[in-house]
Amino acid sequence: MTALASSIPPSWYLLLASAIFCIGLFGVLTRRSALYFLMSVELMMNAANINFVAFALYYGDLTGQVFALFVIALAAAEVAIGIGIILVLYRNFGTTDVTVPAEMRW
Amino acid sequence: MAAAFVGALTVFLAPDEWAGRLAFAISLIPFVGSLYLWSGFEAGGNALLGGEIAYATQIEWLEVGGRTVSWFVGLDGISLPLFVLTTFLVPLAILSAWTPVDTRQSQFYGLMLFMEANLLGVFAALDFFLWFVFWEAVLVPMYFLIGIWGGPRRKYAAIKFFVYTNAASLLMFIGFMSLVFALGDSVSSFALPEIAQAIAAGDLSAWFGIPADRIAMVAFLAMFLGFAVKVPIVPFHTWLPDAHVQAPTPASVLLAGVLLKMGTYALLRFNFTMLPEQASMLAVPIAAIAVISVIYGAMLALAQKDLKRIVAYSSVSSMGYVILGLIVFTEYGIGGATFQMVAHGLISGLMFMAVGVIYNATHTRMVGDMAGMADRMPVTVGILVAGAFGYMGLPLMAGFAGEFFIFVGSLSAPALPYAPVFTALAMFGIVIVAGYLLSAMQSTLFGPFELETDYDVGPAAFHDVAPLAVLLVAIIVLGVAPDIFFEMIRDAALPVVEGVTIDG
Amino acid sequence: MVNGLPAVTALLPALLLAVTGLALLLVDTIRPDARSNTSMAVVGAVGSLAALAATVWLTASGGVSPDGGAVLLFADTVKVDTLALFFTAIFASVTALVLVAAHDYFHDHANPAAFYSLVTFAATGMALLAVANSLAVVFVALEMVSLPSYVLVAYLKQDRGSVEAGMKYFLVGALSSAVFLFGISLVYAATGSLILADIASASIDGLAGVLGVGVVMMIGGVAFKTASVPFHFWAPEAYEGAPAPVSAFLSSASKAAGFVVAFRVFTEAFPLEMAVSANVDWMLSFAVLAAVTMTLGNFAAAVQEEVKRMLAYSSIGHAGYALIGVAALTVDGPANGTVMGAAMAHLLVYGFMNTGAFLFVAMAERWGVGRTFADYAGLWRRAPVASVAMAVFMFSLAGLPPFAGFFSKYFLFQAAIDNGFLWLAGLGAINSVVSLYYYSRVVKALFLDDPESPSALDAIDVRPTALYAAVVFAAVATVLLLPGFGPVIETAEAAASALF
Amino acid sequence: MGTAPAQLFPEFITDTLGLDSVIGDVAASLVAAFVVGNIILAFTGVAGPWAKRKITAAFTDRIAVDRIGPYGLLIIPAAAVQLLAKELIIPEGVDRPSWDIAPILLPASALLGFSVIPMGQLGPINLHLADPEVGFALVFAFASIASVSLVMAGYASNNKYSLLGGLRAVAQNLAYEIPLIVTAMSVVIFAGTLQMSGVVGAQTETLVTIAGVSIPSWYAFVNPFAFVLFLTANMAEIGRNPFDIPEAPTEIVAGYQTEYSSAYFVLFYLGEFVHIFLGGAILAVTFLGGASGPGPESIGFIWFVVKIWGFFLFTQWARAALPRVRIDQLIEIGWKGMLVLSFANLVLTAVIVGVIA
Amino acid sequence: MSDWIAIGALAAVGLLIPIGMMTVSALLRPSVPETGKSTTYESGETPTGGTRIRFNIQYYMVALLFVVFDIETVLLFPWAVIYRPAVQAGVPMADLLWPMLAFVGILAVGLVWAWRSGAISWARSPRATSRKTTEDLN
Repeated sequence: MTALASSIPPSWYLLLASAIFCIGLFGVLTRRSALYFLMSVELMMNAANINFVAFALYYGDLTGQVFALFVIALAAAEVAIGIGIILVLYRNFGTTDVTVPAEMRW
Repeated sequence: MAAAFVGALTVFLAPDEWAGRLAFAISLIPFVGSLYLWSGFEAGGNALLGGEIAYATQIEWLEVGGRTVSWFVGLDGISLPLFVLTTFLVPLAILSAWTPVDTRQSQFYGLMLFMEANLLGVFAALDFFLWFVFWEAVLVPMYFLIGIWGGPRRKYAAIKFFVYTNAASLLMFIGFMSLVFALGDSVSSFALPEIAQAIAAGDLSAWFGIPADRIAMVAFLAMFLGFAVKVPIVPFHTWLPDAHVQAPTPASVLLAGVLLKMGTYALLRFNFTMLPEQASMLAVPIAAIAVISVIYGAMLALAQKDLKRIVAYSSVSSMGYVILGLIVFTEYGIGGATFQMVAHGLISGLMFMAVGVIYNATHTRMVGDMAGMADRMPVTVGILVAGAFGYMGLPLMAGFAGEFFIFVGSLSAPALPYAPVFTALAMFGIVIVAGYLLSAMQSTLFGPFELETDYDVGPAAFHDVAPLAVLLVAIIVLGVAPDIFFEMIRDAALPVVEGVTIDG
Repeated sequence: MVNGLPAVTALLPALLLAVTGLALLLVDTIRPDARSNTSMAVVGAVGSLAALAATVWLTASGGVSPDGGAVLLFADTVKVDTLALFFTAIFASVTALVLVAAHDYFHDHANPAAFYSLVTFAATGMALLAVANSLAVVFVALEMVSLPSYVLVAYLKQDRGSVEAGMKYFLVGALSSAVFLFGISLVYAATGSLILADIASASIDGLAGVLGVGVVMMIGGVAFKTASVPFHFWAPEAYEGAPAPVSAFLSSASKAAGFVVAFRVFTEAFPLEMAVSANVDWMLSFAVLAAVTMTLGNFAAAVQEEVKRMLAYSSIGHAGYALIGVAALTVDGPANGTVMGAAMAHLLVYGFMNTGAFLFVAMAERWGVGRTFADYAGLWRRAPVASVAMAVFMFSLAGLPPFAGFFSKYFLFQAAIDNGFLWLAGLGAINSVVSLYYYSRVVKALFLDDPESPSALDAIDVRPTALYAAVVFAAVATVLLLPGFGPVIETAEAAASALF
Repeated sequence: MGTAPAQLFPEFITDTLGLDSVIGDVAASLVAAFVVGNIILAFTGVAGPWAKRKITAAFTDRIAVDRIGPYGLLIIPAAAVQLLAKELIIPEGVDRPSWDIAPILLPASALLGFSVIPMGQLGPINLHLADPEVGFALVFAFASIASVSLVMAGYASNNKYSLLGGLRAVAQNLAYEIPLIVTAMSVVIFAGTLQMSGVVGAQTETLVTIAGVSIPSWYAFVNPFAFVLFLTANMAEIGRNPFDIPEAPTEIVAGYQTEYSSAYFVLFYLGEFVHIFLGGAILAVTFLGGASGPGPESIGFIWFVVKIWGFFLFTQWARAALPRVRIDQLIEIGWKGMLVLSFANLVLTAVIVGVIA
Repeated sequence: MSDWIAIGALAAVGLLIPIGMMTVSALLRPSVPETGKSTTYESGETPTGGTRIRFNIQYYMVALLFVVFDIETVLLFPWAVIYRPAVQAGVPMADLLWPMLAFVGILAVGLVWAWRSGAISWARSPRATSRKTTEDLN
């Protein structure tokens, strides 16, 4: 496995991660539904994870991989809370469109 | 001295019902304390210019950026009289508050005492930061005193007062700070003596490419403007009448009696003591401004119908005397100025109180409305008249002594060109003062009683008249024997004068 | 180490907070009948105060001294030094205040337990953030602060404002934390380590660009936590919509948490020299951020009609001031330590006065008087003590000399000037003048204005004791910090200087 | 760690055929995979249903299929052909792609689970496709993909029963995944590795010798408590009685597969059986010493099959004997009973291992 | 050779077999569409309402709990792996145990609390919904 993976130059990983990150960012900026927003954010975080794992391999230390594990955990927690908030959002506003609620002026 | 502070502060923390009496009782503590200090006072020279400092206590407070700020208090010949004056006026003011102030008394007296504490701090502090803190802390209670217990337009007056004085002190703060920065590392603290001596030693250096002398000039102007608002000198005086008219009697007593002195005191301490060259450079315009405010203030007073306004404007004019006395840079001038501060403090306090008493009885302050008060409230009116005479500078009254010294000083002013001219003009001011005061008295108090009221206007209560009497006595005492203060004032003033004559 | 105690002792504050949070859950488990409100408030307050005490004790006992005496734990991922303790003190005290105040604010809430425990858990995260010496810990702790905060903001599930605020806070927060994380990953990619010191010493071969992007992204994350431009726009919504105690918590403690990241991470992981050499000039970007932030915050605050919203914007402005602490740094500049220390001191003072102010708003909400300036008119007749306290907060926030706010601000500006950042200090001074305007509006409303209808204040029938206690305590602290400013500023300065 | 793992199946092929290149590896793996896959399918798809009918009949004292072929053995191919030839009815409003993917996913994931299972040797061949370091975690990961397919099916086919079934499937899987894995973790503590071969190898040591009969240290013997827990959780994981609420034919008419017919239905049916056998395999590997047993290693596969069938028998017995739990009971048992017990077991195991080691 | 090749291969096979069966049946089966057939089954009744409905929040509770504990197990696995070797290497057992115990303990508190506040009892309790997110702090 190591042989297989490390035969790929690190810059490719960087490019992949950046691409995924940008996709997520695009989703964040264009989607109006909170759920899509959530997914996009997850995408961004996983892009970061790719970097961590890839460069953990590249530098040959485990820090990155372990941290990726933590990030996964945190991302999960974040989603959990996010969905909770979206839930109450839906209960109060009857929609998950983030642009609808405007009780307070921006 | 510590006793004085603690006493005043504790009352602020423990105000409650029957606050009036309690506050009065407690306010006597600092008074006694200050008297004790006075009796034990034997320091020569000017605190800032290397003279010895009485009751100096210095406690390291905090240290930042290589400069220490410390709890550094002490008295010298200039600050002690004002110190005593404050402690003397406050109890009387509190006494005079018993009648008019009926709402939320505890807070009122609390604020009064809090203000006293800060006033004492202002006069005693010898560290810039400490001083500035007290200086600003005085404004806050005054703001509330006017804003809450004041007259109908109190909001306007309070905010005007607050904005004016805050802007001013910001200006002054910037000015002083630029000095400190310009001094750079030559000073290791904010202690005034050190800074003053450093400046005298010519440690001012260019800062951010600005040559030292220009910095000094800028700083001088900034501080002068800042204090001028406080004094107030003519272009910046407009907040004063509003504040006075709207403020409750005790507040305006302190306002006129002490707060104005803060301005002149600061002028003397900072501008004229620290930056004598700049002062002497600007002597002529400053003197001019002083004289202008004498005349102009008097004129305005002449035009007023409201007794309180009259007194207010008149205090503008007599502050002009003080400035004049300061700027001439003679032993007598500065001494006299300081003395005049005290005197005017007493007199204007007296006037305001008397007016307040009458107002409480008649609920009007309009000249003419209250004609014939003399036979209704003989004692009060008598004292009022006496005070007026004191204002006019009648001999044997404190006012006379102060003004006399000032004129003596200014006539023989070496540093000030055209001194006689200014003096003459200023003297002319007295005439106007006499004019309007007499007319006011005449048209107001004597003659038949015309004001028809649904209640009978009788003599004022004892605790109203008592402070008036006490003040009058004090005024006369000072007038008869000015030396009790003047001596120490003079030897505190001398170094300042030398300061300018040396490099002047 | 603290006189021979095990090294973990250095983490005592954080541990205490965590234990408190769990204890709260247990208390609620034992007595889930919502009447446990009081007991939970007590437990929470006691716990956070214990944490505070532990912090002070650690600082005083000099066990962890800034000069190399910092305690490194868990393979250097945790570093307890004076900086950390200083900030932990802020967090603990704010937490205590908020918890006490919450007792009255949530008096009729169905289940306050979650609130208390969430606050304490968030505080734990902050304490952890303060000691984090590795980007991994930084991120984990940061999330540990954020996640509870999201819930807290949206805590009033029936209140549309609160929910909307929570939603917006969450959206921005999730986004910014993702950005922050990606920044970390880039830094890791460039340097191959997450330990701050190693990052600093790592050799960046050709990946300087990556590093730069990473640093910029991390700045974004910090900007969010500190509610400063460009991630500031959640703040007004969140602070306004959230329950007032939560607003207090977020705007004081959470903000400070953001700053501890900024202070430690940027100075230790990307030291000034390296930042300049690898031209990753974060100081400059922070300077710009600070300038924009304080100006925007203050001027926006000046035009607000609602007190809470005004406070929200003003807290943005204060974030701008505090940012000077990381902005006005130059390579071996004379006053690097001073300026950062001053910023820390400012954060401490700010912690008290701002919390107090928001808690006063909480009291107003509890009373049911309105939210605008006009609604506060004449409050002082009904609540003199609280009003005086509020006046203290306002003047102190405005930086009027008699109060602690003046000192912290002044020293901040002075240090900035000493470091040659005259323009920043000037801007700050101008902004302070602006701020005086809108702060004094509150005081004016409280004391001078008359209520538009005499019955307007009859809503004030209750005397929320705990809220009163919290507010008054905050006020006393604000005042006492004036004479007590010496040790504070000196500790802060020493702690900050240790970073350079 | 026990004996070194025997040569893996694909490697065996490459060596025997002398292939040595990535292409060769891939080809060999494909061959191996195909073989293994077919063996499994032969078991599950053909023998499984038939045995199921027979066993159930035996329990309920009926005569099961006996018409077509000896003992009705050929019924299964016949049924398969018949089902494949049936019309595929696509109800309106189905969520098309996921409705189609679900039936593929279920058998595929279940089959994938076998990739890391050491199925013992059959003659010279070691039926073990791959042995990665994380095989143990991997097998659970594969196994739990099934629930995704179930919820896909339930949600996609626009039917309330299906929706309920899918949701129940998820809830159940979630509730029992944790106890399952935590219990398995106690095994990992024993083995000290996540490698399947290691886990199996660790069970070959002799635990005790009673009257000359040496009992191997199968974890079922070492820690029966964990074994029971795992057995239960496993039942729930694969959705058999008493935990078959996702289908619950008597309540929600076959839940997620209500709307499926023809080949799709076949696939689901098949997938479930594969899943059962995967569960059996996991159990065997984790607690019953994998392919180990009396006799030479070369017949290990036989033992393995025996163990799997034992488990299958057990499931069928449970199906006949135990009543189905309600969803709320299921959740409560899972979260309040199993979870706590499994954690207790974990701590216990840790302490024991710490003491004995 | 890499294990993953074999696994991938089996995955391919596992996908190919079902797809193959589908195609076979697609070739074999007839297609006689008819409206009656294509209605969804609802016990013989004509279906009422759609199925894209909001269902019991409880499923979300459970999912949330699952996320928490699943992640916990993920984080526990490394510990479990190194435990025995570490013990045999002579590391005192307490040092190995307390991290796990603390970790599990924290979660246990969370679980107990969730339990008590009704998050995991299927019958929906009023307090349950507001309690959902707390456990995520671990």
